[in-house]
Amino acid sequence: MSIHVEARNVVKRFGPTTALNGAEIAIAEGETHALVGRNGAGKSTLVSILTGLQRPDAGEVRFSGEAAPALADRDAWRQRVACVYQKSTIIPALTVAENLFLNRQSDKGRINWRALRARARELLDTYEVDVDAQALAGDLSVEQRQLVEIARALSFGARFIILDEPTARLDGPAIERLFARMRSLREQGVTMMYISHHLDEVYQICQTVTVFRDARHVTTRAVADLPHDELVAAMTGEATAAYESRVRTPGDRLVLEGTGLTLAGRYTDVDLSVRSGEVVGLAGSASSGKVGLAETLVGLRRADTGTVAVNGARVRPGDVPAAMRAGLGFVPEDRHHEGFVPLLSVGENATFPIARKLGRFGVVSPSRRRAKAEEMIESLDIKTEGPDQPVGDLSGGNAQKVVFARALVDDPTVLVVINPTAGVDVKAKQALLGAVEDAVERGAGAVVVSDELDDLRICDRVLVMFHGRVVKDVPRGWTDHELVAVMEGIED
Amino acid sequence: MTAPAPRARLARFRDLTLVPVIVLLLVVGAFLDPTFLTAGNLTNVLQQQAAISLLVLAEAMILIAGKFDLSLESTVGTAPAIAVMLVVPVTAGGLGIGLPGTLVIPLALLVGAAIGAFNGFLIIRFQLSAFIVTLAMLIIVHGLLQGPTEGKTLFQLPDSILYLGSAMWLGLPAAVWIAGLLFAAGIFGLGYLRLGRALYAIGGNLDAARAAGIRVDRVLYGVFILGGTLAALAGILETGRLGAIGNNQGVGWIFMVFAAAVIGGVSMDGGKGTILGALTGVLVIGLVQNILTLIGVSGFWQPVIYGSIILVALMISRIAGGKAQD
Amino acid sequence: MTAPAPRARLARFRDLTLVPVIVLLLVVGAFLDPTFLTAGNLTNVLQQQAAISLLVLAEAMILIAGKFDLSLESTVGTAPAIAVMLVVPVTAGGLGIGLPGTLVIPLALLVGAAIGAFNGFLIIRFQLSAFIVTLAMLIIVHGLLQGPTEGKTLFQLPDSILYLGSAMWLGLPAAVWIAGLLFAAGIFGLGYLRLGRALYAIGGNLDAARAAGIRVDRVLYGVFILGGTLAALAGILETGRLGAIGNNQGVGWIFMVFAAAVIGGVSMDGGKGTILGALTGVLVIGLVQNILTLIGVSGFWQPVIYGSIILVALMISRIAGGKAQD
Amino acid sequence: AGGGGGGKVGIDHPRADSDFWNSYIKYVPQMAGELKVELMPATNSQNDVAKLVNNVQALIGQGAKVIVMAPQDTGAIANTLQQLENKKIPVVTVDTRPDKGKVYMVVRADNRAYGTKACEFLGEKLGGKGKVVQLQGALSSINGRDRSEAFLECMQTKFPGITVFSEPTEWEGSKAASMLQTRLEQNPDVKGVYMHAGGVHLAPTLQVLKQKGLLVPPTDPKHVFVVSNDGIPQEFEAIRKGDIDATVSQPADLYAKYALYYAKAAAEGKTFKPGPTDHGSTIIQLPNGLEDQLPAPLVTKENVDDQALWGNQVK
Ligand SMILES: Nc1ncnc2c1ncn2[C@@H]1O[C@H](COP(=O)(O)OP(=O)(O)OP(=O)(O)O)[C@@H](O)[C@H]1O
Ligand SMILES: Nc1ncnc2c1ncn2[C@@H]1O[C@H](COP(=O)(O)OP(=O)(O)OP(=O)(O)O)[C@@H](O)[C@H]1O
Ligand SMILES: [Mg+2]
Ligand SMILES: [Mg+2]
Repeated sequence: MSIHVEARNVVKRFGPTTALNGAEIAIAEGETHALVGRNGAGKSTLVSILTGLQRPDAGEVRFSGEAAPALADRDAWRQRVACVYQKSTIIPALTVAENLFLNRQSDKGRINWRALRARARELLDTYEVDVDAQALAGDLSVEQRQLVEIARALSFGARFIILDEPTARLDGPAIERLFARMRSLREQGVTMMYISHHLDEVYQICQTVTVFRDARHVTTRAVADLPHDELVAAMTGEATAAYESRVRTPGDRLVLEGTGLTLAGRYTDVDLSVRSGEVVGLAGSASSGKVGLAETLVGLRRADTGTVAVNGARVRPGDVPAAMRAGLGFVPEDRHHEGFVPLLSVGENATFPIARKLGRFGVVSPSRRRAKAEEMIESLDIKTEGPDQPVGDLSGGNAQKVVFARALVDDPTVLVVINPTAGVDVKAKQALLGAVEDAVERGAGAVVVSDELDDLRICDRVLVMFHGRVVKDVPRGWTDHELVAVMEGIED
Repeated sequence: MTAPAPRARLARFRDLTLVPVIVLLLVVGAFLDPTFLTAGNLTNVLQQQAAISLLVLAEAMILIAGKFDLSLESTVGTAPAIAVMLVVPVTAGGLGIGLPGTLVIPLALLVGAAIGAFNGFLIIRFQLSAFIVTLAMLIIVHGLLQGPTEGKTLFQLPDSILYLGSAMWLGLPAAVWIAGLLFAAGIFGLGYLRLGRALYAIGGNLDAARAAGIRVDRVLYGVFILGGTLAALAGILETGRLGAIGNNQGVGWIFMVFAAAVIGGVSMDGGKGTILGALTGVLVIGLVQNILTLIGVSGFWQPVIYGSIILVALMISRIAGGKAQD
Repeated sequence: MTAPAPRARLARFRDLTLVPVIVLLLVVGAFLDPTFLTAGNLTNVLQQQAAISLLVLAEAMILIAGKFDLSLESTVGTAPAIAVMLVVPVTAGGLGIGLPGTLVIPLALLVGAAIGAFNGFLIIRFQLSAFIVTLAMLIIVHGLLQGPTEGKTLFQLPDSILYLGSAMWLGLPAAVWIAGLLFAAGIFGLGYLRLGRALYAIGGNLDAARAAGIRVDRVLYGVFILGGTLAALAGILETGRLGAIGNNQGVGWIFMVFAAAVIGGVSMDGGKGTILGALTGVLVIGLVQNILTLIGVSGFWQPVIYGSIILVALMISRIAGGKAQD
Repeated sequence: AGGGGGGKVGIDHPRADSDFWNSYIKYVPQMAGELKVELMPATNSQNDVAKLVNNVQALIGQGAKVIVMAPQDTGAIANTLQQLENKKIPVVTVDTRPDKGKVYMVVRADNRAYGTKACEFLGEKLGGKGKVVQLQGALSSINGRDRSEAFLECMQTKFPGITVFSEPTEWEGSKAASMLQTRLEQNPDVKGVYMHAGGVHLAPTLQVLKQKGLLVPPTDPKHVFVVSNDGIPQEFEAIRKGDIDATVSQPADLYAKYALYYAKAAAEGKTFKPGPTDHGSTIIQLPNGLEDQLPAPLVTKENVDDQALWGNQVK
C-alpha cells in the first residue's frame, strides 16, 4: 500500500507553547486512520497544517509523494484534502445552500441562486441531511450545523478527508449515519483521517491509529493489534484503568424538585426530583428537550409554568444568582459560550460564584482568591501555569475543568452538569466524572444531562426524554442497547 | 417548482423594513407642504443625497466585511482638493506642479484609493483596531486638506471636475444617475458575484472564509481601496454641486452615513445587511432632512427631532428584523 | 509563597506600555521649551485634562463592559446647562422654574444619570446597537442644550457650579484632586471590587457572566448611569474652568476620549484594559497638546501631527501588547 | 400676499450656536415686520454649506423671489449663485462676501477693519511693545481669516515691537482656555489679548486671567488688555466692570435690517450705485456685485452705555 499523505518532522509553535514538536504521521492510501491524543496534544494543529491553513515552522507535508502546494494556492489544497474542522466554519448569517458552496457558488460570473439551491438540495439529499437548503445556518441546531459541515467536506470529491471530532456533538443515530457514509467512501477508495476522544469509535471505523502525546508522535499501530488499555496507556503515558462508577445509597432529603414544568416548544409537564446522595441522569436524542429542562432548573431559562425548588425552597424562575444562593452549582452546555471568560484568569473564573465570600464590603481579596483557586486546581488536577493564567490559553479539557471548578466552588448541594465531558480526553473525563461523584458523596444531589452513555453510567437512575416529555425512569443496571432503544422511542 | 422557505423569504423582506417608513414620510411630507411631492423637489432630494449615498455604499460594504472606516468623510474633501492642487497654478491655491487639468478626476480617485490602501495596510497588516486607526486617519486626512490650503476654499477649479456634479443627463442630475448605477452595481455585486458574497463570508466568520479559500486579506484591501475611491467620487460630485472645495467639505457626514447604513439594516458586527437596505436608509435620512427644511422647524430643535427619528427607525428595523442588534 | 507566573507579570506591565512614551514626551518637551517642565505648566496640563479624563474614565468602564457610549460628550454641556436653567431666572436664560441655586450640582449629576439610564434602557432593554443608539443620543442630547438656550451661551451661573472647576485645594486645582481621586477609585474598583471584576466578565463573555451568577443587566445599567454621571461631573468642572456654558461645551471630545482609552490599552471589543492604562492615555494626549501649543505649530498642520502621534502610540501599544487589536 | 410688493423673501440663517447670530436671528422677524417684508419661514444651514445649498433649493421650490443668506464658506456657494442668477433670483448675502457668483448686495461690516481696530487699540495701550495673544476662530472661516490677517498685518507694520501669538481655537471655549493658560505660563509677560468671538472666548479668557490673578483694573501694572469682538451684552458688562477694555460691536441689528431692506428693494426692482448711503455707510463696487459696508464701532468704557448699540437693546 502506498502512502497517500505524509507529514514529516513537523514543528509548530504559538508563542511560548510548542503545539507540535517533530510530529509525524503517514496515512496509507484508502485507509481510515485515527489520530488520538489527550487535549492539547496537537491534533487540531496538525489538521490545520495538513489542510494548508497554517505553515509549519519546520518539517514538510507530502501528498502521494509530492510536495504540498504553496499556502496561497487554496484551490490546489482543496483538490487534495477536505476537512471538517473542530471549530465551526459555518457562517450563521448565510443560508445553508451558500454555506455548502462558499466561494464556489458559481464557476464565474453571476451566481444563479436557483441553481445553487437545487445543487444544495441534491447534496443534502445525497448525504441524507434533513435540512432546508434555504434556512439560515444560524437557525440550525448545533447538530444540524455539524451535518452541513460534513456534507460540505464530502462534497469536494477530494480523495483525502479529515474529520476533527465530528461526533462530539452528534447523537447515536447521527453517528451511525456518518459511519455508514464513511464506510461507503472507504469502499470508493477515499482516504480519511479521523480524530475523536471516543476510543470505541476508533475501533468501530478505523484501521490504523496514530497516538500523539505532548506534541510528539508516540506510536502508529493497526487498530486490531492494539487493545483498548494499551491505547489509553499510549495516550496518557501510564497505565489507566477504565472508570468504575461507585455504588452508594441515596439519602432521603429532596434537594431538587421540579414540578409541572412546561416550556412551549421545548418540554411539557415534567416532574423531577433528586435526593441528596443521588445522581439522576437526563437522556434523550436530539431535540428531546433535556438541555432546555436542565437550563430551566439552573435558572438560565424561565419555564412557562411550573416551579423549581432547591433544598425545599422555591427559586425565583429565570434567576441564576438566586438558584446559586439556594445551593445550586452547574456546568452549562457549551463551555465556550457560557462556561468561561477567556481573558480572565483561572482563579477568577473559578471563583465568581463565591466572590462575595472572598472579602468584605464588595472587595475581593486577591490572596484569598488565589488560595481558593489553588485548592480547586489541586483537587480537580487542572493543568495550568497557575491561578493567574487566562483560561483562554488552556486546552479544551482543562478549560472544562475550570468550568467544573466554578460549579463546585461553593460546595453546592445540587449539581447540574450538561454534557460534562464533551470534547474531553479519557483521563480528564475520568477526573470530571469523579468530581461529580465526589460531590455526591459529600451529600449533594446531581443531575447529569448527556448523550454519552459513559457519563450516564454514574447515575443511580436515568430519566429518558422523548419529544419534550419524560417517558421512562430507568434504574441502574441498564445495557447500552436498552437505553438507546428508549431514547429513540423504539420501546417504552 | 419550489416555494422558498419562510425564513429566507422573511430575510429578503428584512431589507425592506424601511419601505413603510418611506411611504409614511412621503404621505406626511405631502400633507405638510404642497411643494414636497413635486418632481422638482424630489429630484432635489435625490441630488442632495447623491454624494453622501456613495459614502453609505462604501461604508455598507466595509461594515458587511466586518470592518469600519471613519476616515471616509475626510476623503470627500481631501481627495478632490489634492487633485485640484496638483493641477491648478499657485495663484489659484495650487502646489505649482501643474499637471494637466484633464487628469484631475483620475488623480482624485487615485488619492482616495491611496488613503483606503493606507487604512487597509494599518488595519490588515498591523492588525490595529479599525475604529481607532480610521479615527486617527479622519484627523490626519482632514489635516492634509487644511495644511496646504491654509484653510482657504479652492474655487478656481478645472472644468472637468465640475462637470459630473453639475451636469444634467436626460432631465436628471448626472450625480443621481451615477449614484443610481453604482448602487445597482453594488446590489448586483454583493448579491450575485462571488467576490461580493466573499464580503459576507469574511464579515460573518473570518476563519471560515479563509478555510473556504477566500483570499481574505486581498478582499479586505480591495474593500478599503474601493471605499476610499467611492469617497473620492462622492467628493467629486459634491465639488461639482457646490462649485468649490471648502475646508469643511464632508466634515460631519460620517455620523449620518452610519445612521443610514444601520437603520437600513447593515450590522455593525459584520456579515449582515444589504446594499438595497442601505439605500432605503439613505432615502429616509434625505426625506427627513427635506421635510424638516420645508416646514421650517427651528434650527435649534432640529437635532432633537432628527435624532429621535433615527431612534424610531432603529426600533422599527429592530422590531421588524426581530433579532438583537450588534 | 508563589511567585506570579510570567504571563501574569507581563499582563501587568501591559498597562504601562505608554510610560516610555510619556517619559519621551517629557524629555522632548523639556528640550523644546524651557517652560514645559515647570510645575506651573504641568499643573496646567493636569487641569486642562481633568474634565476630559473623567470622560475617559467613564468610557473605559463602558468599553470594558463590552458596550459603547458616544453621547457622553453631549452630556458634558447639556447636564450642567439644564441644571443651570432650572435654577437661574428667565432673564439669565433660565426656564423660570427657579429651584434653589445650591441644588445645581446635584441636579446636573441627576440629569447625567438620567441620560445614562435612558441609553441603558434602549441598549439593554430593546437590545439596540450601542453605537447607533448613543450616536442618535449624541445628537438629541446636544439638541436639548441648543433648543432651550436657542444657541446662546449661559453666562450667569450660580456660584456653586463654578466652585469645583476653579477652586484650588492645597496648591492644586480642585478639578485635579477630584479627577485623581476618581481615577484612584476606578483603579481600585475595577481591580479589587466584585462589581468591578464583573465588568470584565461581562465584557469578556456576557453569557458566561450571566451563567456565573452575575446580574448582567443590573451591572450594565449601573455602568451607563455612572458614565452619564461622570460626564455631568466633567461638565461641572469644565463649566467652572470656562466660567460659562457655551453651546459647544464638550462637542468633539468623544474622539479624543476614545483615542486616549484605546492607546491606553482598553479594547474596543470589551473585557480588556485597565483604568491605569486609560489614565496614561489621557496623559499622553494632554502632553502632546501642550507641547504643540508651546512650540506654536501652525494650526493648519496640527491635526496631521496629532493624528500621527495617535497612530504611533497605537503601534507602540500594539507591539508592546503583542496581540492583535480589535 | 403680504404688505410689500414684489414677492416672498426666503432667508437662510447660517448657524445657531453663537450669540451674535442668535441676536441676528431674533432681529430678522422684528425688522421684517417694520419693513413689511413678506418673509418665508427661515431655514438654518448650521454652518454647513451643503445644507445651505439644499435649503436654498427648498426655498426656491416654495416660491422665494429673493434669497437672503450668509454663506460661511464663501467659495463653495458659487454654483448656487450661478443657478440663482439663471433663475433671475436676486441674492443678498449677510456678513460674508462670496468669492464668485453674482450678488445683488453684500451687507457686511468690514472684518479686516475689526482686526485693524483691535490692533490699533492694543498697540497704543501697550505702547508699541510687549506680547499679545490672538485667540482665533476657525481658520476655515473667511471672517476669522480676515480678522487674523488684518490684525497681524497691522501689528507688523505699525507696532513691530509687539510679538503676537496666534492660537487657533476652532470657536471652542475649551481650546481657548487651555491655549491661553499655556501661553501665559510660557510668557507671563503677555499684556494683551484679542479674541475673535466674545460669545465663546469671553468667559474662558476671564476665568484664566482670574485664576492667574491678572484680572485687575487697567491702572494696575499687572493688567492684561483685552479686546473682544461681537458686541454682545456680556462684553459690555465686562467693559463696565473693567474686566476687558474694548470690543468691536458687530451690528447684528443692522445686518438684519439692511439685509431685509435690500431684499425688499431687489424684489421691487430697485437698483443701487456705489457711494455713501443714507444710513452712515458706504456702498462699494465688487467684481460680482455691490457691498454696503456698515459701520462697526469700537466700544470702550467711554461709549459702552450708548443705547444705539445693539448689545444694549437685547434683553
Ligand atoms: N492559535 C493558537 N495560538 C496559541 N496557542 C495555540 C493555538 N492553537 C493551538 N494552540 C495551543 O497548541 C496546543 C495544541 O492545540 P491543539 O488544538 O492542536 O490540540 P488538540 O490536540 O486538537 O486538543 P483537543 O483534543 O482539545 O482538540 C495547545 O496547547 C493549544 O493551547
Ligand atoms: N434557542 C432556541 N430557540 C428556539 N428553539 C430551540 C432553541 N434551541 C433549541 N430549540 C428547539 O427546542 C427543542 C428542544 O431542544 P433542547 O436543546 O432542549 O433538546 P436537547 O434534548 O438538548 O437536544 P440535543 O441533544 O440535540 O441538544 C428542539 O426542537 C430544538 O430544536
Ligand atoms: Mg483539537
Ligand atoms: Mg441541545
